[in-house]
Amino acid sequence: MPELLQFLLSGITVGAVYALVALGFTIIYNASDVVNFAQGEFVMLGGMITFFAHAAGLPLPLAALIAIIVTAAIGVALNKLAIEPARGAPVVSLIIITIGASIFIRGATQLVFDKQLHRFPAFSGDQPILIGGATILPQSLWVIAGALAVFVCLWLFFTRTLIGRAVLATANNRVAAQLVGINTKYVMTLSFAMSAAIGALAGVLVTPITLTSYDVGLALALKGFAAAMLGGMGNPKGALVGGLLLGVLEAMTAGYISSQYKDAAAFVVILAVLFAMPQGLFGRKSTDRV
Amino acid sequence: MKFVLTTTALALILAAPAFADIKIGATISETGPASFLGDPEAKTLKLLVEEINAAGGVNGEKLELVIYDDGGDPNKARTFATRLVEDDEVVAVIGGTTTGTSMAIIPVFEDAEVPFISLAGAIEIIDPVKTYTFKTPHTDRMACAKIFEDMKKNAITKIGMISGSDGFGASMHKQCLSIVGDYGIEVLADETYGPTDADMTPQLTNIKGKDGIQAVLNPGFGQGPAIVTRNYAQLAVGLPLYQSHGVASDGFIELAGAEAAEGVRLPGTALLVAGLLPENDPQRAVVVAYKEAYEKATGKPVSTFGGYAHDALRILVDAITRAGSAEPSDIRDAIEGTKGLVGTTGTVTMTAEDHLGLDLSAFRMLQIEKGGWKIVE
Amino acid sequence: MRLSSKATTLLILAAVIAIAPVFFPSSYYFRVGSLIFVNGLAVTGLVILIGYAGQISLGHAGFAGIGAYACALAPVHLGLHPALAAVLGALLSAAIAYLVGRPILRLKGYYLAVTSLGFGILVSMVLSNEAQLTGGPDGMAVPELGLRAVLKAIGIDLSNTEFWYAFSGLVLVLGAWLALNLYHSPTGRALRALHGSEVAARTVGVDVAHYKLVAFVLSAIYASVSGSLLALQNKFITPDVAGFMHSIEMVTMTVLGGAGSVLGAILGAAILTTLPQVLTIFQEYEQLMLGLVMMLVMIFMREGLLPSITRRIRGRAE
Amino acid sequence: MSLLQIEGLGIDFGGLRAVHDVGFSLKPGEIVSVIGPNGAGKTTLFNMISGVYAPARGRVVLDGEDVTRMPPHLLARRGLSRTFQNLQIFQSMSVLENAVAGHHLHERGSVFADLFALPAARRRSQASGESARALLDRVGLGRAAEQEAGSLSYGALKRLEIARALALKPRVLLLDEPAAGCNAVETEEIDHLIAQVAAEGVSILLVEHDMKMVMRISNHIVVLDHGEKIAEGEPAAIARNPRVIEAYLGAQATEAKHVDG
Repeated sequence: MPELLQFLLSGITVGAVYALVALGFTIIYNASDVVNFAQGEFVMLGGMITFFAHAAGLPLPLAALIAIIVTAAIGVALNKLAIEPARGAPVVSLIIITIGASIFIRGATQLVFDKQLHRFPAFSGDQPILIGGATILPQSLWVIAGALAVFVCLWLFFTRTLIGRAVLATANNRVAAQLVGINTKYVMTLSFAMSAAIGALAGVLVTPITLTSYDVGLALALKGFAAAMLGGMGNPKGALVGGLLLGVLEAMTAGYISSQYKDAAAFVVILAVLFAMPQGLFGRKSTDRV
Repeated sequence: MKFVLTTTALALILAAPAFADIKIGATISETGPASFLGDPEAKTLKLLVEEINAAGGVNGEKLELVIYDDGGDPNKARTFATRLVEDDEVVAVIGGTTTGTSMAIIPVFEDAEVPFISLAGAIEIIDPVKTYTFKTPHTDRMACAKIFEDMKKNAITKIGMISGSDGFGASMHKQCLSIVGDYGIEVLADETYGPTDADMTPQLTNIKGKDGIQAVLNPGFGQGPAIVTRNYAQLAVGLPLYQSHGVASDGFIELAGAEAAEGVRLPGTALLVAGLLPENDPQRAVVVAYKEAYEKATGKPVSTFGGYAHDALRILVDAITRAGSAEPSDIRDAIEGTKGLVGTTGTVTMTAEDHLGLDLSAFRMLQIEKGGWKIVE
Repeated sequence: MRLSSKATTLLILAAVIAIAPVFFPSSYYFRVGSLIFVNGLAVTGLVILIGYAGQISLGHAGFAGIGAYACALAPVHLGLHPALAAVLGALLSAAIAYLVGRPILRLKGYYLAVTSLGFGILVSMVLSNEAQLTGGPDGMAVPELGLRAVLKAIGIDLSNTEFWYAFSGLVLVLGAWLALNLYHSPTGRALRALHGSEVAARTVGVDVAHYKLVAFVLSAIYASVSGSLLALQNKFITPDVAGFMHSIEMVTMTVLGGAGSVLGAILGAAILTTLPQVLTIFQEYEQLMLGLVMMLVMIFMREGLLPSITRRIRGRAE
Repeated sequence: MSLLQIEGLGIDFGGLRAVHDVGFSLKPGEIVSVIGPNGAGKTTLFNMISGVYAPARGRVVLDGEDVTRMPPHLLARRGLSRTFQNLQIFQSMSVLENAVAGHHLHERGSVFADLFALPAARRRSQASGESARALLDRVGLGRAAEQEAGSLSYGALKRLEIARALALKPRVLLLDEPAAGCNAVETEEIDHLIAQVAAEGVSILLVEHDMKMVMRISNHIVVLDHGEKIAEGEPAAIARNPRVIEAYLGAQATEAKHVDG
C-alpha cells in the first residue's frame, strides 16, 4: 500500500501546482471571457523575479513580495495594452494575442535575466515528512496550502464581496453591468492584476520543486488550462478539483500503467469528460439565446 | 506583389556584402527546448572568435562568424544550413546542437561539399562515416559504456533506468539499452519522464520497489535530472545513482542541492574538474584557459556543452592553419588529418574511418562530494 | 471585364510564384520560397476550417505529423512509393480527422481549441515515444521522392531547392484552386452559413455537425499533404513537425494574413516564414518582435492583414 | 386535416415553467398568430417547435409524423422553416448569398464535385442563384443583391430572413416578429407578402406585436400568458376576450409602474 500512498502524494503535489495555475485563469476568464495563454508566464515571472531578487541579496519573503507586485503590474499592462484594445475580437484572435503576449514576455525575460535553470531554497527545508511509509516534501505542503488558500479567498471574493460579484456581473452581461453602475474597466484591470498576482504566487511556491527558467511558462499554462477545462472554466472549485484530479491521474498512470503515456492518459480522460459534459465537471450550462 | 516586396526586402537586408577573410557558419539552438545546451555553445563560439581575431586571426586572416538560432527546430536548422552554404557562402559550419537538427542538416553539407562539425551526441551522425561530417562530443554510446564499466567494476549487475523523453534522454536511453548486455548488466526497470515534469516519485517508487536492483541510471538534461535526484533523496532509495554527461556542470549540483546530489556519479570531461587535474595532465592548460575566459566573459559557470563548441572551433582553426587554405575541401581534408589536438573533451585524432577521434579515456568518472566534484579513478 | 475574385487570386499567386525567382540572389531563396508554399498549403486548409466554417483547431500540426511520418514509414515498411505514401498519409489523416472530429466538434470556442490542442499533443507524443518505429525525438530519414530524377531524364534539370520551389508552388496553386472552388460552391456556402449563425444554418437545413466535420477533414488533408511535402523536401523528419508550436504557427499565419481569404492566409504564411529569417539581424530580440507582431496585427487589424488593407484602400477610393 | 399539430408542449428553465401545456393546430394555407405580453413564452414556443430547444413535455406532429425534439435541419427537410426575432443573418455574405444559402437543401451535393467545380456543382449553384434572385425581387431586395448583408437596414434584413426561409420552399413557416422595427410602408409590404405566401398553401405561424397586422391577416389566434395558453380563437373573438384584455392590460399596468418607479 505505501506505493499507492506515494503515488497519491505525488499526484496531489503536482495537482496542487496545476490547480494554482488553473485558479489564475479563473478570474480573467470570469471577468472577460478571455482565456489567457500568457498565464504560465506569470508563474514563470513569479519564480524568476523572486530568484534574481533573492540572489541580489534580498530576503526571500521580500523577494517574493516584489515578484508578486511586479507581475501584477505586468498583468495590468497586458490588459491595458493588449486585451482592452481588442475587446470584442473573436476567440481565435484573442488566443493569438495572448500567445503573442506569452512569446513576448518570454523573449523579454531571456533578455533581462538569462536562459539558465534556477531554484531558490524551500521555505521549510528539504527534510521529507513520512506518512504511512510514503514521503512528501515540506514544500509540497506549502503548495497545497497555497492552492487551498487561494481557492478559499477566491470563493469568498466571488460570493461575499461586492467587487467580486461585480466581476461576475461583468462576465454575465457587460452592458447591464455598466448600466447598474459597475466600472467594468476597473473590474477588468483588477482581474488581470489578481490573476497575475496569483500566477506569480504560484511561481514563488512551486519553484523550489519544479525549478524555473524563462521557458517553463507554456508547459505550465497548458497543464493548468487542461485542469481548468476538466473542472469547468471560470469556477474556482472546478480549477481546484480539476488540477488535483489531473495530477493524481498522471501519477497513477505513471505508477501503475506507463510513465511514457501519463500525459496521454490525462488528455484522453479530459476528452472523455468533455465529451460527456461539454462544460466540464462544474461548469455552468449555457443555452443559445435566439 | 506583397510577396515580391517581402522577398526583395529580404534580399536587400541579407545581401549586405561582407569582406570577411574567412567566413565560418553556425546554426545553434540558442533558444527553445535545447537552449540549455545551445546557449553556452553560442556564447563560446562568439567569445573564441573574438579571442582569435584579437590575436591576429588564422593564417593572417580574420575569422567572421555567421551564427543563427534554430530554436531546436530541425526544419529551421535546415533553412539556416541552406542559407549558410548558399547565401553566406561560409567555408565550414559548426552546429546542430541536437541530434535532430544535426541529422536534418547533414544532407545540405554533404551536397554542397562543405565541412560540418556537429555538437550533438548520437552515433548516427558519424556512423556510417559521411565525407564532410564530423563531431566533437563523445557519442552517447561512449557515455553509456563509461557508466557500465564503472558499474561492472563495482559488481553492479542489475539496474533500473529512468530517462527523460526529450531528444537527449531518449537517444542515450536507446544507446545504453543496445550495449548494456555486453557488460553483463540487466535493466530490471525502465521508466521515463517528460522534460517539464515536476515530480518523478511514482517512477522512482516503482524502481525502488523492484527486487534486486543495485543502482539507478538517469540519462537526461535540464531540470529533469535535478528533480530526479531530489526525489531520489526524498524517497531514500539508498542505491548508487548514476547521472549522464548531460548534467555535467556546476549548475546541476546547485539545482539538485548538494545534500541530495551527494554521491551521484557521472561521466564528465576534464573541463568540469579543471582545478583538480594534476599539473602534468595534457588537458589542464586548455581547460583552465577556456574555463577562465568563459566565466570571465559571461559570469556563468562553464558547461560540457560549451566545451563541445570550443573543441569544434579549435579543430576547425587547426585544420585551416594546417591546410593553409580556406577552401572547403582543403579544410575537410585537414580536419580528417587532425592529430593529437587537445580539447576539453579529450585528445582528438581523426582518421578517414573515425570522424570523432575520441576514445573512452577522455571521459572521467566523477562523483559529487560535499557540493563539489571528485575524480573517482 | 472584371475578373472573378477566384481568377484574380489564382493569377496573382501563379504570377508571384513564377516571377519571384528572377529576384533571387541565391538558391537559399528557393528554399525559403518552398517553405512558404508548404506552410501556405497547410494554411489554405485552415482557411476552410477557420475562415469558412469558423471553427478553431490548435492541433492541426498533428495531421502534418501524420503526413510527414507516412512518407518516412510507408516506403520502408509497406514498400510504397513516397508519393503513394503521401496519399496514404492524407487518407489516414482524413480518417483520423473524421473519428476525432465527431466528438470534439460538438464543443465550441476555447473548449474546441483545447481539445484539438490535446489531440495534436497526443500525436507528437506517440511519434516521440514509439522510438522503435519513428526514431523518437531524434527523428528519422525520409526517402527521396524521385521526381527530380524523372524530370532530369526528360531534359529538365533542376537543383534540389529549385525543384522543391517549383513542385510545392504547383501543389499550393492546386490547393488554392480547390479551396476557392469550395468557397463559391454549395458546400462552401453551408460552411460560411454555419459560421455566420449556427442556428440559422440549421433552420435552412444545413446539417451543422456534418459540415463542420467536412471542413475539419478537408483541412486535415491539407495539413497532412503539407507535412508530407516538408518531409520529402527535408528528407529527414522529427516529431517537432507535429508539435504544439507548429500548430500555433499555422493558426497564427492564417489569422494574421486574414482567415477569410486564401490569398491573405498565404500572405500570412509568407510573412511568418520569412520573419525569422529577417529577424536574424536582431538576434536576441527575435522572440520579442515575433510576439509583438502577433499582438499588434490582431489588435489593429482584426480581420487580418490583407482584408484590412484592401478595405482601407477601397475605403479611400470611395 | 391539420398540417402542424402542437400537443401539450412544455419546457422548464432552471425549475421555472417557461411554457406549459400549449396546444393548437395549423391547416395548410392557414395563418395562425401567437400573441401575448412580453415574456409570455412565444419565442420559447417557436424554439421548441423548430427544434432549437428540446421540449420537456408534449408533442409536435408535422403532417402525421411525430417530429418532437427533431433537430432543425431534419425539420427543414420536412418543410418547416423559420425566421428569428433577434436577426440571424449570415453577416459575412452578400445579400444574394444569404438567399442562396436558404436553398441549401436543393443545392447540396457531393463535396468532391464542389471542390473540383465539376459541372454538376456549377449547375446546382446556378439554379439556386437564379431562384434566389427571384425571391429577392419578391421581397423587394432585388437591387441590393450584391451588397454586403451587414449594410442593410433592419427592416430589409427582416425581409431578407423571410426570403431565406422561403427558399426552402417550406410547407410550414414560422415568422418571429417579421414587422418589428419596420415602418408603416414596410409593414404593409410584409403583410402582403405573408398573405401571398399563405395563399400558395403554406401554413404560417406568426409571432407579432403589431396588433393591427395580427388582427388583419390571422385566421386564428393563440394567446399565451406566463407560458400558458389562456385563449384561442378567431381574431374578433380574441379582441373581446376579457382574459386576454386583462393579461395585456395587466402587463401594461406593470410595465407602466416600472417606468414610473
